[in-house]
Amino acid sequence: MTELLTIDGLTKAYPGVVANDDVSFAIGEGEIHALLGENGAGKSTLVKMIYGLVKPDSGHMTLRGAPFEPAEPRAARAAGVAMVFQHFSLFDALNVAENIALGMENPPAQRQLAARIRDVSENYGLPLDPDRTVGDLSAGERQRVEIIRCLLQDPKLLIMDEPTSVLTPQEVEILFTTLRKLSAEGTAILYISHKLEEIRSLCDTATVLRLGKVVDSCNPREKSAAELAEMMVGTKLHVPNRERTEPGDVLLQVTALSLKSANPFGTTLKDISFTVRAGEILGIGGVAGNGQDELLAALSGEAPTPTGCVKLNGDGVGHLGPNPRRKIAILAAPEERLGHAAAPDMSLTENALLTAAIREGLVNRGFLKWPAARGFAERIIQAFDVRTPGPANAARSLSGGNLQKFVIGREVLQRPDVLVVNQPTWGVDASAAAAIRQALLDLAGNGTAVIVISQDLDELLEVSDNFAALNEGRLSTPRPARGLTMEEIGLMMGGAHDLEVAE
Amino acid sequence: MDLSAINPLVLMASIMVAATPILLAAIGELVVEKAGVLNLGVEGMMITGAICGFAIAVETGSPTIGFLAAMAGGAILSLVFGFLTQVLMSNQVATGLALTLFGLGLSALMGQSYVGVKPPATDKLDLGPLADIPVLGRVLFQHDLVVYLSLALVLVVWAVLKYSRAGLILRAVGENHDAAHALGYKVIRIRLMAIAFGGACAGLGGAYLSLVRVPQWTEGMTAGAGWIALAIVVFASWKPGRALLGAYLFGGVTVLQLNLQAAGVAVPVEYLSMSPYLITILVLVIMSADRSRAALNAPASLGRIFHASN
Amino acid sequence: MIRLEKRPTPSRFWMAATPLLAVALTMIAGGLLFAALGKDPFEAIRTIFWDPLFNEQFASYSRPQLLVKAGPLILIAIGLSLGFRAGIWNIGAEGQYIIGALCGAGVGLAFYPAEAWYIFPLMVIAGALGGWAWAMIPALLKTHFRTNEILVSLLLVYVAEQLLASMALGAMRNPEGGGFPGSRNLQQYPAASNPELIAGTGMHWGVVAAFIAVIFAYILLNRHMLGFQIRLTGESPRAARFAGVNPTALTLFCMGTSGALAGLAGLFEVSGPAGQISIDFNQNYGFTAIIVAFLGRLHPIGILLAGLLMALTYIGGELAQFMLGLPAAAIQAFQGMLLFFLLGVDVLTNFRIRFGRSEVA
Amino acid sequence: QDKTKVGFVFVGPIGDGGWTYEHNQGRLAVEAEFGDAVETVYQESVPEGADAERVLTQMALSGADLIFTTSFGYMDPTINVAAKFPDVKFEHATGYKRADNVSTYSARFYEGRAVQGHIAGKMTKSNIVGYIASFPIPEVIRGINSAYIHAKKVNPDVEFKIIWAYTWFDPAKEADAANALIEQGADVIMQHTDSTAPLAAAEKVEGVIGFGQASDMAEYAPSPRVTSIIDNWSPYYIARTKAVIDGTWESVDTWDGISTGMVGIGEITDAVPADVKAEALAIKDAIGAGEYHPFTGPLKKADGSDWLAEGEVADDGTLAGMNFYVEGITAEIPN
Ligand SMILES: Nc1ncnc2c1ncn2[C@@H]1O[C@H](COP(=O)(O)OP(=O)(O)OP(=O)(O)O)[C@@H](O)[C@H]1O
Ligand SMILES: Nc1ncnc2c1ncn2[C@@H]1O[C@H](COP(=O)(O)OP(=O)(O)OP(=O)(O)O)[C@@H](O)[C@H]1O
Ligand SMILES: [Mg+2]
Ligand SMILES: [Mg+2]
Repeated sequence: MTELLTIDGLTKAYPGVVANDDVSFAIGEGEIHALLGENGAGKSTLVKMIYGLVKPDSGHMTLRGAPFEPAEPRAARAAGVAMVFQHFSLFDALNVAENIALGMENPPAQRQLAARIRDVSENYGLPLDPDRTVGDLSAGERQRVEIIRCLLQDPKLLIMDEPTSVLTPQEVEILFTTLRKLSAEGTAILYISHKLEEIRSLCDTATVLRLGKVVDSCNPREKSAAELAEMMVGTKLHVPNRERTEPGDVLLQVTALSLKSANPFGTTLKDISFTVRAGEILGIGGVAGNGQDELLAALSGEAPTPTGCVKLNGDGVGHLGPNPRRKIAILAAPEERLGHAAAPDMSLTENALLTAAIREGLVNRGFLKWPAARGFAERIIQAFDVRTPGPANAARSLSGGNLQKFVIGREVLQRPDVLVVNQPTWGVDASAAAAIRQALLDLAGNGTAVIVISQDLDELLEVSDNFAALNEGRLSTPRPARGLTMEEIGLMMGGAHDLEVAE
Repeated sequence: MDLSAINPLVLMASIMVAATPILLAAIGELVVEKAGVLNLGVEGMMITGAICGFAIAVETGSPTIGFLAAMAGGAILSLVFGFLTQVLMSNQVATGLALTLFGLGLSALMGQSYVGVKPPATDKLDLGPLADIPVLGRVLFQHDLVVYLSLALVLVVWAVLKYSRAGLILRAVGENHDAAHALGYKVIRIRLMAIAFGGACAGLGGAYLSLVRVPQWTEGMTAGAGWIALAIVVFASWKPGRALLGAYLFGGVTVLQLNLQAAGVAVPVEYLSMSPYLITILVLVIMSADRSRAALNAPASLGRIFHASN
Repeated sequence: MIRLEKRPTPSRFWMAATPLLAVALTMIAGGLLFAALGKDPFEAIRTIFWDPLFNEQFASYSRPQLLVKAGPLILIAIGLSLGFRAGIWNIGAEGQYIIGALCGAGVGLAFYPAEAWYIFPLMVIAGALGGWAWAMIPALLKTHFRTNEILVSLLLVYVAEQLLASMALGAMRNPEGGGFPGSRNLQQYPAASNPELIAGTGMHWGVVAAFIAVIFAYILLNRHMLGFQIRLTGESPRAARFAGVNPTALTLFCMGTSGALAGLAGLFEVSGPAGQISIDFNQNYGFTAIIVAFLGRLHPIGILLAGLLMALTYIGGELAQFMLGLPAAAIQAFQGMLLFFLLGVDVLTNFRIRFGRSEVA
Repeated sequence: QDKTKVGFVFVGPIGDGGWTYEHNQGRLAVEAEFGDAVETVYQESVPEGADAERVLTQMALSGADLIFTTSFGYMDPTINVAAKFPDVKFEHATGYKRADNVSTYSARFYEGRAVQGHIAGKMTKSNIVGYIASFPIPEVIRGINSAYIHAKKVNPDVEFKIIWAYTWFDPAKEADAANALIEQGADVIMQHTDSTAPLAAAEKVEGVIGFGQASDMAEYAPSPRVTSIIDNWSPYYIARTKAVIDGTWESVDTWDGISTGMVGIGEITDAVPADVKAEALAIKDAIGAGEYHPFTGPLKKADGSDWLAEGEVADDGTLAGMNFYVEGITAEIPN
């Protein structure tokens, strides 16, 4: 295989951390190359350097033998590098064609572009309507926009930073088919994901980063997921375990819940019913944007519902807001860590106060008990191994995984009777994810009714007793998780939506 | 009371003139806000434009050079705001207010020797036979160049925002500056250009006041026009066509209330004087009640601070 | 190349040092401006910053006047800062100030010439209620129709000004004033006046109220759940809703409080230093207070200091005008510069300046 | 011997081209007159109310011997500060409260309005005179009445259209008001606001005339500005300063007009026919000589009630507090 891109000794330091330390490896033409590593290992930083967004402190790259030093993304794109970002780089208020045009160097006129979008998207089995407003699209569709944006430029190298977290299994399959097809056409792909099974099925080579350094490289097909994880973390990985206990009485009962979203781009919940028993974990799968946020809002009390729609121990609590629900031990942890579950610029102490004021007795007739709040924050940090200098640090100064541990810990330590979590391990590395899952399992073991909303099916199958799927605001009937096949789950999630496998 | 004294055609022509300064400032601010920047210093930039244009027109004897100078003056002042908010990342609301304060002081300083001076006359555009068309001629074809320029500007801004790549990039920057940055667009540079454009438009609007509409230089002569321009941008839900409507509506109510007074309408004067503001509020309420539309048009990054993290 | 690097947490050192740096920079730039106008820059700077405080001839009078001038600014700015902290932009305090003064003075004038202890307290209540009610208009329009509160509150300033003119000329016109506009002078009506409490200190009830407001706001923001909710809403509205904050109630509270405080400021001013309702009774306190609020970084103690600093530049500016013949416009431009510098150097609190490429840590 | 220090407190910027501008001209005249013997200081844009009191106090503290406070709204502050500084002399413009060390002074602008009214009545072809008024206060109402009486006297068909701008100074609004009046047929524009905007508006339309207000506004002569009322404070300021220097200053109430030159009539241009010009000058001279009073009966109020009998002359008290229109003006006075 001829080498397309070689990376030689790239180093990039941020204050207090060397994000990439003398990183060297090569990607061949048509190769699908995985980049593995824990949170903060430096994967995103590395690909940003390749894309011209970040300038390396030292080291150099060559593309097809010629020196490659993109000063800006424009230059990288001109050289044939395209990138799908970890956090979407889309514009909600603009339509699909406009979004795509923005990612191209010399886009054709709108009408031609629309035609080409239709063309290419059909060709790769990723149908897209160029005239739709991106804000109205589901997460999967949004990702298609990003991918088509790249494909339209006939890239030599396609970089994908954590692309699959928002797709159904079927969609993942279709994406992989597309990527394999591209690879067969000679496009190299640099693929970043925390989902090791995917990497094993897709990638030819894997480079493993730890603390900014290349620590290993391998053919992932020859390794087990556990082995890959160990390479990343450097130690043996703990596998969550639980003792199965008999579920108790029905704690939470949701009946015929219908709710319009507060967000103009949101999904309306339609006639949702389910029950959760004490000690049970109900896993709710589904592709992002099918009502997960709305369901969490209805359960946390952010979006009030008719009283009878949500019952705790048989009492209607649907009309209660978040704090009254906390009082009766219904707790929740939303998906968005920064800006929803936590306030970015506030300290961890203040973020502890955010939800724990009532149950932990952190207020006295409206006055805050700062020492008590600090104490609680310290307890979370202790119990959940949150890596931070201390509770006075701002939430945004924590890495994603650590903040997620803090958020989950904050709710778990408040002894909930019902806990609802959305995407508890999104973008969190393997060891932190394992710790979080273990905490949820332990909680259920102590008799809490837990609802885990997630797009990570492996995760759901690992922790849930029962499984249901959200699809366009409707919830399928929960079924025992044990013995469900991926195929069945995929169908519960609405299949492949309007996707078709590329020929 | 003699309502028949009010000639609607003549009134319409007056409204166009009265609305031109706020229209110019509003269309400039609209572009700035579309780029995601909230510049509350319109008043300061207008008045600076008013004196720059006036002084240069007087010195050179040419209103055209004066208008150009006004645009330059407004743009330069706006770049002070741009530097503070974009490079030093200061709060946009506070910096805009400071800009107004500074602009009022600076213009008064610059204008000290121009009080009581009469500026060179700005000619009406000679549109020949068009001006003689019975009804339309009086309304549409007997104005000066700047009135037409303001209308053309609305059209151009509309077309550029809607159809051109530059407009698309501008909207993208205002919608999601992080994504635009990730795609390699120079967010700060684009915003600075938008801010300068807004400053130039506000300056031109100010000069239209001091050179055509009033015409004279006096301290504080913009008398709140900049604030009205800001209101019109929101009123227009960031659409150039509606900014035109808003400016003409506000100008219209203002002129109409004076006409009603002159015609001796038996409505208390203080209510008539309040009416432009009250009517603007009323229309704002009606428009915002339609929730989705206003929300969709507001640039999502408006007023937020951008910092490229690398 | 110069780059800015975000600090993980704001620097405490620079938080304290930036205002001093800004004042120093303003003195340099202002000095250049004054020199360009043909004045001695050192003398001008000294007159503005030093003389009001320490000049033998003026200081004993000017020093308490700082409180008189800063009082309403601080009172209004404290109210505004609560809303600004929560992302609620009331920039129409000027209007609320006017209406507060009108309502308060209206009550006082209605009792004229009765003498009773309760008249002034009633006026205080009326002033606060007036400002509150005027602020409720944009607040309710916002909560019910999602109307932009910046614009409505601003437009209502113009409406309030018209009301003021019509009151000064009509309903509140002094019947013994020979037909001139303006109400009776409340200072000459003891039951309705807001006198200097301790002679020579400048301390009147408005200044007392400003200090109480500072303490109240400090406790609210740092020790109370409501203050926490206000800060939380400003930092992250969605997290606030998750934390159980009711945005409608919070909007009404913040707008209402800022309106009431602005109304109080108006009432204390009309019954005290100003004395009467006149056509242009309002003097931009409402707008200046916005700047004071930001200069004080929306922090109660900061606002207290910023209010005093602002008052100093006003009074010093007055001295510079008639002692050195500096035009008022120069003072205004000078104040604008001070604001620019204060806002500009604030970047040092949150960012580190790096020269060249970042070194390897 | 120490210089005599004279202070001026201005309500607007000295660059307003109107009211404050003219007071500042008076200040400059004092400087020119006495040279090194006096020092003048001033403060512009001083809001009425609390700020005024502080500015006055600081001026007094700085050693001023005589302070002119040039706006009605400074009345109470002037009285208050004067009580604290008995050795400092104060002169308050347009007010009515005096003290041992506080004089008041004002000008009879309505005398000038009589001259303008005469010219307006003669010159209007449409018989519509537009009048841009500021605030409904006695001074402004006096001006309207005086102008109307004299226009009506020479042109019984004349009609006044009045717009209340509710501002002393807002050029854009004044321009709009002038345009509205012109569009409704007015071919003579009178103004009691301070900017030249109405004249500029008049200039744009053929055949419309106007008058300078507060200052001469000669840049619009010969037409549309056909004459003007000029506030000329210089003689008064010079006289009062001299009185302080000489130690002869006493508290007085001055209400002067054309006779002392406090109200000046700007040159009547050739746009006015010679006979009209002559009549106008005759009125001016008669007023100046004290032979004629603009408010001389028979006059009725707008509500039809009698005001002045044949030959009766209005007393200053009524004039000072004038709050009614004379018969013939159909509009209402807002309040
Ligand atoms: N702009 C920045 N400024 C300072 N430090 C940064 C910046 N971007 C990244 N870092 C640091 O660099 C390190 C590498 O970050 P990077 O985003 O590359 O990790 P990653 O491997 O992509 O992690 P993840 O799997 O969570 O996406 C982290 O420790 C992070 O704290
Ligand atoms: N602009 C920045 N300035 C300083 N530090 C930054 C910046 N951006 C990121 N960081 C640091 O990077 C770390 C977070 O990096 P990053 O966003 O890659 O987290 P993560 O663990 O990868 O989470 P996620 O997977 O959700 O992205 C934090 O420690 C944060 O302080
Ligand atoms: Mg990351
Ligand atoms: Mg990453």
